[in-house]
This record gives sequence, C-alpha cells and structure tokens, in this order.
Amino acid sequence: MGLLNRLDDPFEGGGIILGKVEDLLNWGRSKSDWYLHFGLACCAIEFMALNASHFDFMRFGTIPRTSPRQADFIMITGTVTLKMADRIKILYEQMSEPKYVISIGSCSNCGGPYWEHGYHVLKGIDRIIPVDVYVPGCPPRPEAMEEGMIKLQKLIREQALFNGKDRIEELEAKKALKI
Amino acid sequence: MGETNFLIKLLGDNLITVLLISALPLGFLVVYALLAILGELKISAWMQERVGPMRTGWKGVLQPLAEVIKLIQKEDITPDAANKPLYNLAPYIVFTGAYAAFAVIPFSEFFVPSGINLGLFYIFAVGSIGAIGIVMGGWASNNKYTLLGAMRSVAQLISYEIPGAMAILSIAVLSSSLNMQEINKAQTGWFWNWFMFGGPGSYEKLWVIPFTLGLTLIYMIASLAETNRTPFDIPEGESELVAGYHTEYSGMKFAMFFFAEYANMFVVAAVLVTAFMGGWNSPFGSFLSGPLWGAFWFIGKSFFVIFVQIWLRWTLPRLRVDQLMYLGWKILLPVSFICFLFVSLFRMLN
Amino acid sequence: MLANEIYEILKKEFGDGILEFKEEAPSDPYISVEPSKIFDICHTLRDSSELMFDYLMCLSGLDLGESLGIVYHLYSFKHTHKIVIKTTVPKETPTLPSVMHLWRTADWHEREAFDLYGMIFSGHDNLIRILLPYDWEGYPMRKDYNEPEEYHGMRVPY
Amino acid sequence: MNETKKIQLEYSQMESDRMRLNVGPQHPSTHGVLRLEVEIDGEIVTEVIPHIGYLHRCFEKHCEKMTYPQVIPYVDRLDYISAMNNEWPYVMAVEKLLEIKVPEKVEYIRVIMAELNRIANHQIAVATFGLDAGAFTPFLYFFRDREYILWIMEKCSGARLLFNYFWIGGLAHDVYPSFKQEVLDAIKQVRKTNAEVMNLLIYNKIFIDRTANIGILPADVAINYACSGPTLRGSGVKWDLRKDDTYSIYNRFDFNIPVGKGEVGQLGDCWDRNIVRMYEMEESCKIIEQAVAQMPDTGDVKEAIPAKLRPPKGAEIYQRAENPKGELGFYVVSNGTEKPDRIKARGTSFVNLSVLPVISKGYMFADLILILGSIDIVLGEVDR
Repeated sequence: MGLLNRLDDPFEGGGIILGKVEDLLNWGRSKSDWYLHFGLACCAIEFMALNASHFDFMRFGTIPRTSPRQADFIMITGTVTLKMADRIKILYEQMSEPKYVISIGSCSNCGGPYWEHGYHVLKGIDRIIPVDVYVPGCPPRPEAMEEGMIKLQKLIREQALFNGKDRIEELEAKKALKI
Repeated sequence: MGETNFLIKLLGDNLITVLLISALPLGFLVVYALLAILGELKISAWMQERVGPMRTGWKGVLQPLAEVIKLIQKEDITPDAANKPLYNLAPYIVFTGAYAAFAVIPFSEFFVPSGINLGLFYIFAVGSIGAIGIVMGGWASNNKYTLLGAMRSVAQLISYEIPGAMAILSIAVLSSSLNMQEINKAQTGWFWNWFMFGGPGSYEKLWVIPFTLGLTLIYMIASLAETNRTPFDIPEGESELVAGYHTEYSGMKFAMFFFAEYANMFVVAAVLVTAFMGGWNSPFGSFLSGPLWGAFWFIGKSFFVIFVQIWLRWTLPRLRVDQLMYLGWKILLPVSFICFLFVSLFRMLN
Repeated sequence: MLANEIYEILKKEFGDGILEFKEEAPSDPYISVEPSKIFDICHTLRDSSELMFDYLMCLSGLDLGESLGIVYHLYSFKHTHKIVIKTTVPKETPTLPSVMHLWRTADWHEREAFDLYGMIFSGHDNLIRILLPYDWEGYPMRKDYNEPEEYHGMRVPY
Repeated sequence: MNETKKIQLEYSQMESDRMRLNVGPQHPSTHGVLRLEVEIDGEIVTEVIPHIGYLHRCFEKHCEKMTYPQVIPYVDRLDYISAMNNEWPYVMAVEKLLEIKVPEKVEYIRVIMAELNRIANHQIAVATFGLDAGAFTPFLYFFRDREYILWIMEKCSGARLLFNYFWIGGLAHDVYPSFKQEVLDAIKQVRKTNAEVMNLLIYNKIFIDRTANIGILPADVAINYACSGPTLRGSGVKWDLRKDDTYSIYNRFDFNIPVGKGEVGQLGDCWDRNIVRMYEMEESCKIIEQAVAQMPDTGDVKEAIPAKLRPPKGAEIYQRAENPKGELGFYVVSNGTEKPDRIKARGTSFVNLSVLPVISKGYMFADLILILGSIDIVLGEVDR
C-alpha cells in the first residue's frame, strides 16, 4: 500500500503498459482531491463562499478533511504571520505524500498589502513550503479559486510517476529548500 | 443448519462453492460501498441545492472509483509515537467486524451465506468487534483527539446495543426464531404481514401495532448510533474532535475505516429490513416475488433505509455526549422494555 | 453629566493628582492625570454614584516621543456620559497601576499595550505578550522600532 | 438541566487526571486561527486559555505609515465579514476631525449598505454556529442568500468582500439605477430563508438541547468585560449604539432592539445570543425598507470629499459605531500632517473573546465549541 511512498526512487524504464497505468493513477489522483479544511483570513470567507451552493467546490471531486493525514492538498487562504508560519510547516509535514499546495490570495503569495510595514507577516508562503499553484487577488473571486483548482488537476494529470524526471527535479528542489 | 444454499445445490459441496459463497458478499460490498459513497455525495448535494461531483465521468458517476485509486496511492503514515502493531491492526479488525456480519444476511430466499439458527444473535455478537478495533486504533494513535473519539465511540456502542437488542428480541419472540430466514418466511404475504405492522395475524394484532412500530423506530435510532452517523456522530464529530478516532490514519488504512462504516450501514439496514420490513418478501403478496425479485426487494429496501440515514445526516444537528447517553439509557431503554413486555404479552395470549 | 463637571468632582477629590482638563472641538474633552494615581481615580470613576463609569470602551497606548501615553475611554450605562482619561509615563520606567481589577476588559487591553509599547502595569495578574509570539524582541509600535531581519530562520523584510 | 450542571461541577472537583488539549490554530471550529489551551477532566472543561495573535497583521503600524484615505482598505481587512460596517466609524471619525458635513444621499446609501452587510454578517454567524452544532445544510442556505447581497455590493463598489466603498466625505461610486429594486428583492429572499431556518434549525429540538443553558453570561459580567452587540444583548441588556449613542441618521428610522429573553433556557445562554442575531436581521430589513423609501434620487456622492486631508494638529477623537458584532471604535490622533499619528482600533471581537474563559468553565468540551461560536468572533479583528 502507498505506491507513491517511493516517489524519490521511481521505477526504471516504463513503456506503453506502464504509461497507461500511470494515466489511470494520475486520473484517480487528479479527480479525487481532498483538501485540508484550513481558513486563515479574509480569503477563507471567499473560500467558504466557494464551498457553498453557488460555486459548489465539490463539483471538482474535492472533499474537505479536517485531519492533515487524509488531505491531498492544502489551501493557504490568507495572511501567514510569523507566529503561524511554524505551525503551517508542521501541518505540511504531517500531510501524507503525494501532497500539493495552493496559495490563495496576495498575502500568501507575497505578503499582499502587508508587504512593506508588516513586521509580523511572512512575505510569501513559498519561503517555507513549496507551492504548486498561485492564485492572485485580494481576495480572489471564487471563480479564480476554481481556476486554480483546475490548474492543479492539470498539473497532477501530467505528472510522471515511473520515468519521473520532472518529479525528481521537483523533489530535489524541495530538498534544496530544506523542508 | 437452515436452508441449503442454492449455490451448494447448483455446484455441489466443494471448495469452489465455499469460496464463491464467501466472495459474493465481498463483491457486493465493494459495489455497494462505491454506490453508497456516490449516493452520499449526490444526495447531500441535491438537498443543499448543489450539483455534487460533476467532472468525473458522466455526471460524476466515476467519483468513488477515483477516490479508491487515489487512496491506494497515498502514503501510509505510522506516527512515531504510535503503538505500531495495534495501530496497523485496528482498521482490519473494524472491517472484519463489519464483514463477518454478512455471513448470515439473507439476500434472498435461496441465497444466504450461512443460514445458522442463531443468526440475529450472531450479528449482535460480531457487531461488537468493531468497537474493539476503534478503541485499539484510537488508543494506539497516541493522540488526545483520537483517544477521546475512541472512548466516546465505545460508550455509545455499548449503550445503544441494549435498546437495539431489545427491539430485535421482541421480533424473536413474535416469530419464535432467531434464524433470519425463518423470520423472513414468517412475514410472507402483503406488507401488513411485516413485523413492523405486528406480523401476520388477524384483527386482534391491531393493538400490538403501536409497539412494533415503536420498536422499529427504536432500532432505527440505535442503528444510527451504532454506525456513528449524525445525529450520533460524536466519535468523529468534526466540529470538536477534528476527525475522531481516525485522525491519524491515512491512505488505505483510513479507507478501511471508511469502508467499514459503509459496510456497517448496510448491515444495520439489512437487520432492520429482515426483522421489521419483511426481508426479501415482496410488499405486494406473491406479485413480483421469486428468487431474483427477492434479492431485488431486499437490496431495494436496504437502500431505502440507507437513504433515510443519509437524509438524517444532512438535516439534523449533532447531540452532545451526555445527551446521547441520556437518550440511550433513560428513554430508549425503558421504552424498549415496555414494548417488549407488551409484545410478549400479545404472544402469550395468542 | 458634562465633562467639565466630572473634572470638578475629580479635582475636588484628588487635587494635585489631576493635571489638566482640555475641551476644544473637534477633539473629545479629556482629563489628564498623574500615572501613579490612576487606580484610585478609576476606582472613584467607577464606584461613585454620580459618575458610575461601568464600561471601559477602550484603553490605548500612545508613543509621544519622550514618553508613553495611556488613554482610557470610559462610558456610563446609567448616566450615558463619557469621559477620556489620559496619563503619561516616561519611556525608561513605564510603570503604572493596572485597572484590570476594576474592569476585567482591561486585562487584554493592558496586555496588548505591554506587547506593543512595553508599558508595565503593576498589579496585573498575567502580563505576558498577547499578539506577538512569546519570544519576540522589542515593542513594535514604538516610533523608533526597527523590524527584525530574521525570526526563527524566516526572513522578515520583503 | 440545573441538576446536570451541578453534577458536572461536583464531578469536576473530584480528584482525577486532567488532560491538556490544544485546540487550534488549525482546528475546524475555531473560526480562523485562534488557539485554545483547554484543560479537560474527562469531557468537562476545567480551564480555557485563549492564545491569540496568529493573524496579527500590524494594522496599527500600517496606519501610521499611510495617509488617511489609504487606511480605509486596511480597515476593511479588520472584520472582513462586515467590511462596510468597519469603514463607517473610521470614516466618521476623520469626518469629525475635519468637520465635514456629509450629503443626505450619502448617509442613506451608507445606512442601506451597512444594514445589508449586517445581514450578511449575521447570516455567516448563524450558519457557522449551526455548523458547529453539526447542521451543515442551513449553512449552505445562508450562503446562497448571502450571494444576493454580495451581488448588490459588488455592483456598487466593484468588490465582493473588501469594498473600499465609504470614502472620507462621500462614497467611491454612486449607486446604479436599479439599486432600490434589487435591495428590496434581496430583503424578500432574506426573510424567506430566515423563516425556513427558524423551522429547520433554531427551533429544532436537538439544537435547543445543545445550545440552551450553556455558556450563560450574566449581564453584569458582560458589562464588566465590556461586551457589546449581540453578545451583550443576548444577556438581556437593551443597548444598541444606533439608538443609545445615535450617529448618522439612525434617529429617523423606526426599529426595535431585540434582546435575549431566556425563551428556552436561562437568560444569556448560547441560544439567546443566537436568536438575537436572527431577530436583528429582521430589524435590519425594516431599516433598509424605510431608508429605500426615504432616499433621495438626486445628489452627488462625491461633492464633500475633501481635496486635502489635514486635520488640525493634536486633534483626537474616539468614534464608535454599531458593528454587527458590537461596538467598533477608532481612536484617531492627528499630528497635523496627512498621515495619522496613531489609530487604535477597539476590536469588537477582541473584547468579546476575552469573556470566553469565564463562561466556558464547567461545561463539556463539545459545548466549548458552541460557546465560542455563539460569541461570533472574527480573528482579523481580534488580532488586527
């Protein structure tokens, strides 16, 4: 169990059959994305609106999970302060592989309106954890968050599992960031 | 032994048959679990003016399949501080408890994996195995939330088993059997022959109908509590206990818990259908009855009960743990005793 | 009751403890007092039957350059009147009595003033940082505060 | 029920092992990034220590570096659920410092916007409170209706959540032609859903069992802790800044102040705090109807916006207004330049939250979540 435990040591070779298997596995992962229910600031309210009837985030096959162990991706919705940053790092480490990060809103992308005088604001979540998709806006509209979700699904579908060059590079980049 | 299984008649008493008999419910369970997950997603969406999963296959019908493929691939984390043997064993024990109950569930007149005479007793016996798994998992995770969830779960299961068992015991009295097939056979005929409506009999059964209806309701409530569904989902109450006893589980082990919950839902629905709603009997006398129709009615009725469970989940708020105990011990238990008394009296006088 | 009447009452009772009364539009009228007397003055303000200030609207810290200021905005439910009490403490020894035991709401307000300005409220039960992490250095709302370069290995400036 | 409470208290005094539980900052029902350090004895809460500051975004420091109009977007981000209501006291404070008279039409639009936003805020408050109790469906019904209100605000200001609509002396934009009709339509929808939720959630037996008789906040404690808004009114204190310290044009409207009456349990319990919000939505609807009827059609919303913003040196003012959550005040000190010397925000949620340790002791752990939900906090305002 846990086929992707060893993403850092992928199978050699591959071919048509493995290619098809890879497609199937990626399809499953991209269509069933459970997210960590985690609201930080203003963007979390828009995120709640995204979950509600008008926008219906569950259309994409997402299910909110409250435990990081069961989540596939985490949405950082809002300003990350230095007091919070340590916690987010721990949360990210608690999630099970394969895991992804969507950064929602200017604050978590780069500090947003607090970039200059915010002595207690982390200027960009990518300083502590690797980010897969950025969604700009302050706060982004729910439609923009949906677009971010579609981007993430596309990214997962195109990932190489068995010949895993890109993935290796990615993992090495993660290692270089020391997380 | 009760009825001979039709597979034994068909293929003879050999190893293949035995394997087939045990594998058929598993196959059914897998298909059913996928359907139930999809049903839960779609029914909740429909009740909340949403559309539910839309982008996986036609109208999202492949969604549960995608979930399974995803869950197989997820990393399997065992926390450092956990007690590893217990932690790893727990999900399988929970699932075993749920799956073992399938051994006596009569899907139709001709297919019951094992028609033992103590069918109802057996179901209650193996139903408690799940609680051991839950408390094992909750304790072994070495997390305060899981421990709280496990404790609550066990307290709840034990309290609600008694009124549930009293309700079933009344049916045993009415049908003078613990064999599930016998109980089903006693209810043959139109739907007013169901034990929900007092069982077969003439006008003198009218005064027992309120009690049997009450027992049906009691069993329904107790079964919700046993499967940890809202309004009794406090062991995994998301608003306070994060995810309850399975907070630390990931990947396939979490899927086992998930799977066991849905399997349990079917088991309690099946018992309810067998004991109170005529089992595989057609509601319309001999109309549309037969070996395959029997399976159809049985599964159809069970799905209806499951639908009611899902319906309640998305409608009602959750109870608090002490209120749950209050309801179980101070209301359901005395009421079920009273109903049992009157049902026994009725049986004695007839 | 008008602000100047409140001032008269306080002046009669505390004499030198009351420093100044100022009322000019558009500002709110305020009374500035000695910092060491603040607890007694607030006690009178809360409990005297004609004043009855039972509601502390706001407690703010200020940086006035050489000294630090504390401003109390009070309101009375019974008489529906307001008053502003001001006091200053030197930056080197910013100590003054706490009013936490008069109005419990002052608990968090005083902790916040301590957190951001570094005033010491003597008599406060639990004077620890409230908004910033417990291991933070410096008092960020002071005008001469400089942002730290790094916190727990994370770079702070953009 | 009192008997149960007594047993709980007796039980909590027994000698037994206690567990320290860390609720948050990542927890589904802390309404953001609040962290509660909870000591529990079995299921009984014996101590609660809130740790805040996980969203401290240095609002007050930013105010010192920005000019007066530039502060408005930061004010929005305090209580991000009711941004219009946040802007109002700040804008009023600066207008008072500059002694600006705001045009009639602007006042009416401000009232309508603030009351619409009050409804939107209470919808979220009641919805998340229901969610804490485990009822998911009313949450979605409220969010569906909230969208109708947001659409009106979006058409006026261009933003869905953080509007920057109230400017000093006026408004950012005039309203659009069909504004009045759409507001009335939205109100109709709000009333319809409120009636539905009253049946589905508020008078549900399980919901009453869960929320009545817990988290009792006596009126004197509430005042001593300076609670305000529905938290104070739930304890039976009839006090609303719109009537008692009236500002803008609220004295022209006819509306009631709903207070908790202890209808299903003791006065000042969670259910009372919640029902006050439900009734307040109705009162807001009444105010909006009157405002729409009285609002002048002509007028320039930008005529009083000053070209130069320099309040007199040393001038200072504390202006408060009735936020949906309670009293929101801004203490503005000017130093004669176009940048303020100091702005202190008296966060409603900050003050209301400080009462939590007092009212949650001796109840069950599941009740703690509901008590927290009934105070209706927004962490942006707690931490600023």
